[in-house]
Amino acid sequence: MISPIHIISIGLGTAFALGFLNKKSNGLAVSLMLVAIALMAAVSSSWFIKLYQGAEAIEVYTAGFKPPYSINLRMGLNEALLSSLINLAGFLGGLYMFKNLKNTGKHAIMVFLVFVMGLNVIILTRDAFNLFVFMEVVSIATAGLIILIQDGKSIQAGFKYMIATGIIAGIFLLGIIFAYYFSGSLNIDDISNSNLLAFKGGSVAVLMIIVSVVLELKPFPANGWALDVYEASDPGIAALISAASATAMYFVLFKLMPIADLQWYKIISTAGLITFVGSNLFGLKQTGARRLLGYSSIGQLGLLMTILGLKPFLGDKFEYIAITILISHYLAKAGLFWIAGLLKKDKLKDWALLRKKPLFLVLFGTFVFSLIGFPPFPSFFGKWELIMSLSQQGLYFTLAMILTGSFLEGIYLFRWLGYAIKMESNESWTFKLEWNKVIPPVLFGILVYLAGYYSSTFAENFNGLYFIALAFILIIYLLDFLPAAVKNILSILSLALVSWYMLPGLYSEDMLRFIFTLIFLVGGILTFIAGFAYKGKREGFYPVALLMYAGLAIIIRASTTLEFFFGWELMTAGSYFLIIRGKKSMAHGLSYMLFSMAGAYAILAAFGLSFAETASIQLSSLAAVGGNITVIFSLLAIGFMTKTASLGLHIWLPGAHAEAESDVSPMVSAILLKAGVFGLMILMIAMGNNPEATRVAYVLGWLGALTALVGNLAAAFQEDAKRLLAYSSISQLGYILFALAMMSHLGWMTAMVYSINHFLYKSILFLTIGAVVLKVGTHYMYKMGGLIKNMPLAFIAVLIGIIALAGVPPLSGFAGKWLFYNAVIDKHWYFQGVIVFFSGIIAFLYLFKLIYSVFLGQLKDNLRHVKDISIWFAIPIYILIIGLMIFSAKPDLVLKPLGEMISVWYPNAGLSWEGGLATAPYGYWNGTGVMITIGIMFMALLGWLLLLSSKAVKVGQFNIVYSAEAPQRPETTHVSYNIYAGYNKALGWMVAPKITEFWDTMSDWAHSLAEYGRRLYSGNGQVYTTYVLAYIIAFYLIMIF
Amino acid sequence: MSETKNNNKFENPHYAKREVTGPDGKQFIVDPIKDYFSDERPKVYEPNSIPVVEKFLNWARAESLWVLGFGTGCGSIEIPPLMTPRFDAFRFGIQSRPTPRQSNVFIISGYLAVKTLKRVIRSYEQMPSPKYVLALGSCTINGGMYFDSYNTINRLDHYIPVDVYVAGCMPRPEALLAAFNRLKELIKEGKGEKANEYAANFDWYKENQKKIIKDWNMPDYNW
Amino acid sequence: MKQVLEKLSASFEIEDIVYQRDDLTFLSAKKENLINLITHLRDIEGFSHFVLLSCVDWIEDDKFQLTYFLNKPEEKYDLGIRCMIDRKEASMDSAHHLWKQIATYQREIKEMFGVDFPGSPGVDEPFILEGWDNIPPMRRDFDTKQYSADTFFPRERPKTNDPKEYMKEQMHPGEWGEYRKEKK
Amino acid sequence: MDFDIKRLGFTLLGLLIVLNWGLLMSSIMRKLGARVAKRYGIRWFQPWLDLVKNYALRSQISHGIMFYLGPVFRIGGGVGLFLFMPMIIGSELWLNYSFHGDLVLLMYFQFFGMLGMALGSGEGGHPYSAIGISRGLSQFTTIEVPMTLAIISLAIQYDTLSLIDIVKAQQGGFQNWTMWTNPVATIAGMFSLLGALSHSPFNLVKAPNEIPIGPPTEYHSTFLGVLQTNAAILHVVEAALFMNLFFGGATNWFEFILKTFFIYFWSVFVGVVFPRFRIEQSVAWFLKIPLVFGVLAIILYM
Repeated sequence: MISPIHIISIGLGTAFALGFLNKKSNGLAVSLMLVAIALMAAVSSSWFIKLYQGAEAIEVYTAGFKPPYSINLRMGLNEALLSSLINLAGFLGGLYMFKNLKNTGKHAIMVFLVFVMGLNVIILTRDAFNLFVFMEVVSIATAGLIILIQDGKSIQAGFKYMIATGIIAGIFLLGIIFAYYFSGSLNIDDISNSNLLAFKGGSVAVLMIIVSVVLELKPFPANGWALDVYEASDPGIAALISAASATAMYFVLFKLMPIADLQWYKIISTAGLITFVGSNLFGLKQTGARRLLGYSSIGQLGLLMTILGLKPFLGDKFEYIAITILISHYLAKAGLFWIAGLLKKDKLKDWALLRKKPLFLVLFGTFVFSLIGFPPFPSFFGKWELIMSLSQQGLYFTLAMILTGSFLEGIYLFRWLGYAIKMESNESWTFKLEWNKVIPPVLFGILVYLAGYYSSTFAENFNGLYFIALAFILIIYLLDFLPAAVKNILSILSLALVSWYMLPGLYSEDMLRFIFTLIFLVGGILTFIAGFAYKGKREGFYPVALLMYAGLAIIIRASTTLEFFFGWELMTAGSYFLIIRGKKSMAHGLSYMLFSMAGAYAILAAFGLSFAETASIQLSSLAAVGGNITVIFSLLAIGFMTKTASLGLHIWLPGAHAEAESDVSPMVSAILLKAGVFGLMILMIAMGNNPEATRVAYVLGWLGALTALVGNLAAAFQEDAKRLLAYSSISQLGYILFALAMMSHLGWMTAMVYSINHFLYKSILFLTIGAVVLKVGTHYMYKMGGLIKNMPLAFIAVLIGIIALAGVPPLSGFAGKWLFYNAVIDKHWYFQGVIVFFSGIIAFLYLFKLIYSVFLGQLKDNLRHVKDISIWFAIPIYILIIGLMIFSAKPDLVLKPLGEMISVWYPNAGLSWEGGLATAPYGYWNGTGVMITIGIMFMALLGWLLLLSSKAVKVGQFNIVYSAEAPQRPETTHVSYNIYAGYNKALGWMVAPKITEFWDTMSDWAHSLAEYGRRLYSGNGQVYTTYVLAYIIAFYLIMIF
Repeated sequence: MSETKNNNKFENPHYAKREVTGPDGKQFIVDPIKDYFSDERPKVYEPNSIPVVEKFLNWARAESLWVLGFGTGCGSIEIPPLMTPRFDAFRFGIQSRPTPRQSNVFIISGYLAVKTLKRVIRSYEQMPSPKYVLALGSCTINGGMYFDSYNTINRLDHYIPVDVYVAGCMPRPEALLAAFNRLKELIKEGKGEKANEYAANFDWYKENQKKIIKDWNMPDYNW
Repeated sequence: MKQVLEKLSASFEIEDIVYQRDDLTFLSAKKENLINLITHLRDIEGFSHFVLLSCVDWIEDDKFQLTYFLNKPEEKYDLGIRCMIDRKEASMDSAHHLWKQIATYQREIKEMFGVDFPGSPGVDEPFILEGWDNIPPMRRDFDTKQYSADTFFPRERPKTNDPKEYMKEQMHPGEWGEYRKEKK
Repeated sequence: MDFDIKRLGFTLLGLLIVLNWGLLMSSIMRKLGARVAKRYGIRWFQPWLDLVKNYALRSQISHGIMFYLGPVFRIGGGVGLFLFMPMIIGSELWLNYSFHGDLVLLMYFQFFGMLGMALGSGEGGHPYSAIGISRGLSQFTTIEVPMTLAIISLAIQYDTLSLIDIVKAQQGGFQNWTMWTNPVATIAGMFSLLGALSHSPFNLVKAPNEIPIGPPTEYHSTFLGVLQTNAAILHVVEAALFMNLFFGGATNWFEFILKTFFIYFWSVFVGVVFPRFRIEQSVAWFLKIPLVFGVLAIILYM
């Protein structure tokens, strides 16, 4: 094995050797530098491998003496890992900046090499003074690198950096001197063993050492200088500062923390928390990419600092948490800076250019998701463990703040991602990609996935099989060059395979999961069939759709809360991309993501709390929760309700569903929303029996009823067909929430019947309307009309869909209504029930508007030659219609097994069956009999009319009585726009956008707060220095009190 | 949407042929008169082949006369009194309907300008067969005091078939009631077949109509 | 009012002022002064209300007479301003910029008399007549009886008599004159 | 389901009775209206004449398949409501097919005809049809609110949603009628009946003289005949529903005729007195006083 000391010797030696090179051979110099860094990396990584395999950590003593008489280096597992990371970043960074370095000259190359070498020493050294020296070396090297771009801004930034680090270093040195005075050694281990705090004045030494290292980590608010550095320096340098330097400094803090006591850990964690939240809050107002990344970096460092501060509480989980989050940050931030450097655009809105290179868009998305902590990235597992441990320790405030900070970070990162995916852009991609600038981010992109997989292997009770699904999705992504039809077939096959694998087992074991699997996966297959209607490649569609379905399948399969949350987040990510694919979906995608994230954090917190109580992450253990049940139940309910879009949390839905592509709308409406329902059912099965939970459920019931009312009312006033259906989904999910909240046999039966029905008819309606929209090229109903003659297939589908949705017998929608009445009276929830009933009638308004405005009335000029909907849409639609018809004709086929299933949890007050006749506690209903009676009657009456008027003359659309005139234009004859004006006048106040206003105000406040706080950073170096000093004084004051 | 010019001097621009672009980008011509209206000709409807049934039906038709609420001239002021307690036409099975689709009797109440005639023809053709026309006043017989006007027709029966004329200027409601009674007699005798007459002599009627309605911008028969 | 009109008569070449009643006056103006005159009357003299615009066909003089009626609401005073224009290629400046409703009168006069008002909104659109293709019907050289006879299928009229002579003959055959004398 | 020819026969007979009674009732009501206006009014058999006349008209036009099916749906709604409505209590056969479903089925089956009619006249393409339907649907949403409250109150009171059971519970004397045992619910129900029968002041769907005549503007001859047939049936059946709910049902046809007459008369009486509401007034009206009564009806029985 090569001694770690050679990492230094290689670095230093090469740096000296470079000096002998000819001035003109800069290219050779850079290559040499890269070789040197590669060698360093090889050494450290070989150590890492060896140590990982179980070798002992070694100490390297220089000059043949032992400490305190000499400098010693340690190569342990942590050191090896971090130094490998730093060397890797250094190598790739050097590669990335190949041209820059070459053009700047040998000095820059030497500085770069020294920078990397210095960081290595900082990691390895165990000598405090040596640490100080190399910190100085690195900071000077950094300053040198910053001013590589020789413009005013970067020189200013470099200067500010020098001042700040100078002060910090001075204090650090003082601290070391004090420490040496008390402990008699410069060796860190000796210092920490000597218990400095026991000496009078020793605490000052600790203060000085710790505070200076903390300051190096750029804590909020004493970090103005750091922000300027990120903004002004070359992105390649910023990447290194953010990834490598920060990693090293973090390790320094880690190394030095043993000299302090528990009190100090608390202070550190508080400082970190303030930094994390504050910096992410101020990030909201940023418009420049690099400064934004700076805020994000600082925020992440704050989080890491918090974690370090929590080390005494986290116990043996600490390393796992810290390393996963550190690695996520390291890979993602370096990658993001590199991409920023490639793009050469600092305005966030200009990042739309990135679309021109899909590979980079994918990388960008990967890094953003890994920063926020989505699966399958390492930070997901880290954050999960962190939350679990925090709640186990009862640190609820910290937990809440961490989630808040993450949420704030999510806001700006996803906004940015949204710009990149959807922002309008007219500019063209103006430069060539150089291979040396492409490799580093790509490599890091791959690494972040590998790291994710690797971290998952450490998680308890986590089924690694799920990564097979992800690998499959990756393959689909790699096959993106294939035509859409091929990928479609592959996707359908994969879903079919999964259903074939999952369904038989579930049928016998778990009816609930069986039904939801049917909805998720079979529904998925049906909607995929519609995808055949699309020509071309449909780039990026299939991986994300499959990602969503994978998430859904994992939710079904999940046996632990971790798996459940994993699936939940995958589904969220997949659906986010699906939604944002739509036209004009940028804002809707963002609001979907934000609500989903907030919901997911609520779920995460609740899982944490439950873990704290039951010490188990089995899903079934939720049932054992006793103490915090109100909080846990509410948090979980809120989390799931963000998906079901209940009142107050619904504002993301209409736009997201309306703007989505024609076959995506049913995916996200008929299928995705059911994930929330499934979650709620799991929740209520586990906790429903508790009286506390019942109290919350009562509120949920009201919420569901109001959601139903407001959703339907709003739907009645829409002009956009898909938006109308979206509001209708909101209200239908309101019904389901209401029925679930009843927590009785009939209530759950209602909810299940509604879930199945809503899946059936909303798929039919969304698919049909989507297909119609594809043909006619507009969402607006008043621009359509009279399409029944051109599109009989679509008309029949919509007709059946709306009859079922309205709950008119004999179709299956009535089953839900009938059960609903019995359930409501049985539960004594009369007034809520009446509200739901009222909203059910309001459904007629929008259903009529939908079918009338689109298919009846007057056909427009430009639609005269429109053809019927694509056969690929018709196939799934008619399969669903057959399903609906079977359900309508023989409701007992579905209701009987449902009854049996629900009897497990609510044994009383079910239906009793006598052939086709169902008897509930209050009423009775024979679905089959009604169907037959109505069928015979209808045919008889039709026959009668045919007999009487079979010779009717077919006339044109203008052959109407028009007060003795004739209509002039179909546009002016088709009554559709604002058709319920009178209704709006009477009841429109109920749907005034109060809730949207509420959220708008919230976001305004957050932004003004960020704007106000951002003014702290005046850009003045002296002010920044004052902040640094004030920070130290604040620490001192805290310490002495 | 671009409009193509037509050489017809009086063509309504809304009914001119126009070129439109479909949602798929293909362009095609829309000819409103052809595309938006039915061009079917009226039919002669044979009475029921069983005389007793036809007699029964005629009785029902005669006793249930639904009048189109369309006042074409000054005489329409005489129609509302018909429904008042003094004359109470309801007791004869007469009531007014607001839409030609549901009416059987068209009262042409006095002078008819050419402009109104066009609307009258349209409404008349929209009424379901069998249908009856009552013509009030001298104006419908020979033009009355407007016999030499440049835009008032002189003889209604050249444009639509008339079942009963009521002379006078204006005829009083009593005269109208008498006319209704006469109409009932005619229907019961099986002579209320003027709608078939119109269909049978359709070309002649159209020729007369088109002679004076120069801006003819509707299909030949308004269903 | 008199003084006002006399004062104006010089500057606007007003002729033939006829004081018909205390509150009604007619006067004649030249075609080229007319718009200026009514603008002045409206803006300075307070004739803010436009009553009507009519047309008379003086076929013998080969002239059309346009009469603009203005009203001064404060004094309830009516003013009729006549203007004779040439009958051949009859044309007049439009006054729709003064009162919007004049456009409608002008459209009607265009249709009925064929007097053109260039620039008036919609002046060429049909006003009452649909599909009229003859000379404007209110012109006196249009023979409305002949037109009706040619177009509207006139019914054979029974032989008519002069009512006075006929009734004399019917009621007092041969003694009408004597009867009248006796009465006196 | 076994086929029962006897039941079918009785049902058809019942339908015939209801149809003719509906026609007669409408002529009586019109006659009453005429007498209020000091007119003689129509002859009592005028509705039959009009019906025959409309069926006897010779020419028909059709705007398309849905236009054609609209009246079928409409009359299907009326006849279906009849089929699922118990007519005469005490006779197994006059209960029609009400053993297939309860009150909820009846409430939702009302929509069947409405929806069909809305679609049919929608395809007619006439603007007034669409306006009429939009008004009708808007008004209907709030009409049903007091009605639902009343029905729920009854369901609590009688502990069932089965209409037959509700009627049976009211037998045994005048004093057992819901009208006396649950007067508040009855008031709420009767208010909503006004809207359901859409006489003035709630007749803005057809709104004569305003949007002549709303949805059926394009319907004529046989189609109109079918609609008239349905109107006759539907009015009686709706009255029968209220009779069953609030007024003790009927044990024989005489009682049936008497009760439905007075129930129907209530709406005509109000109609003669009050002028027409505007749509927003009508929609809001049902959410005022009738709603208060409905809520009270439930609170009293909670």
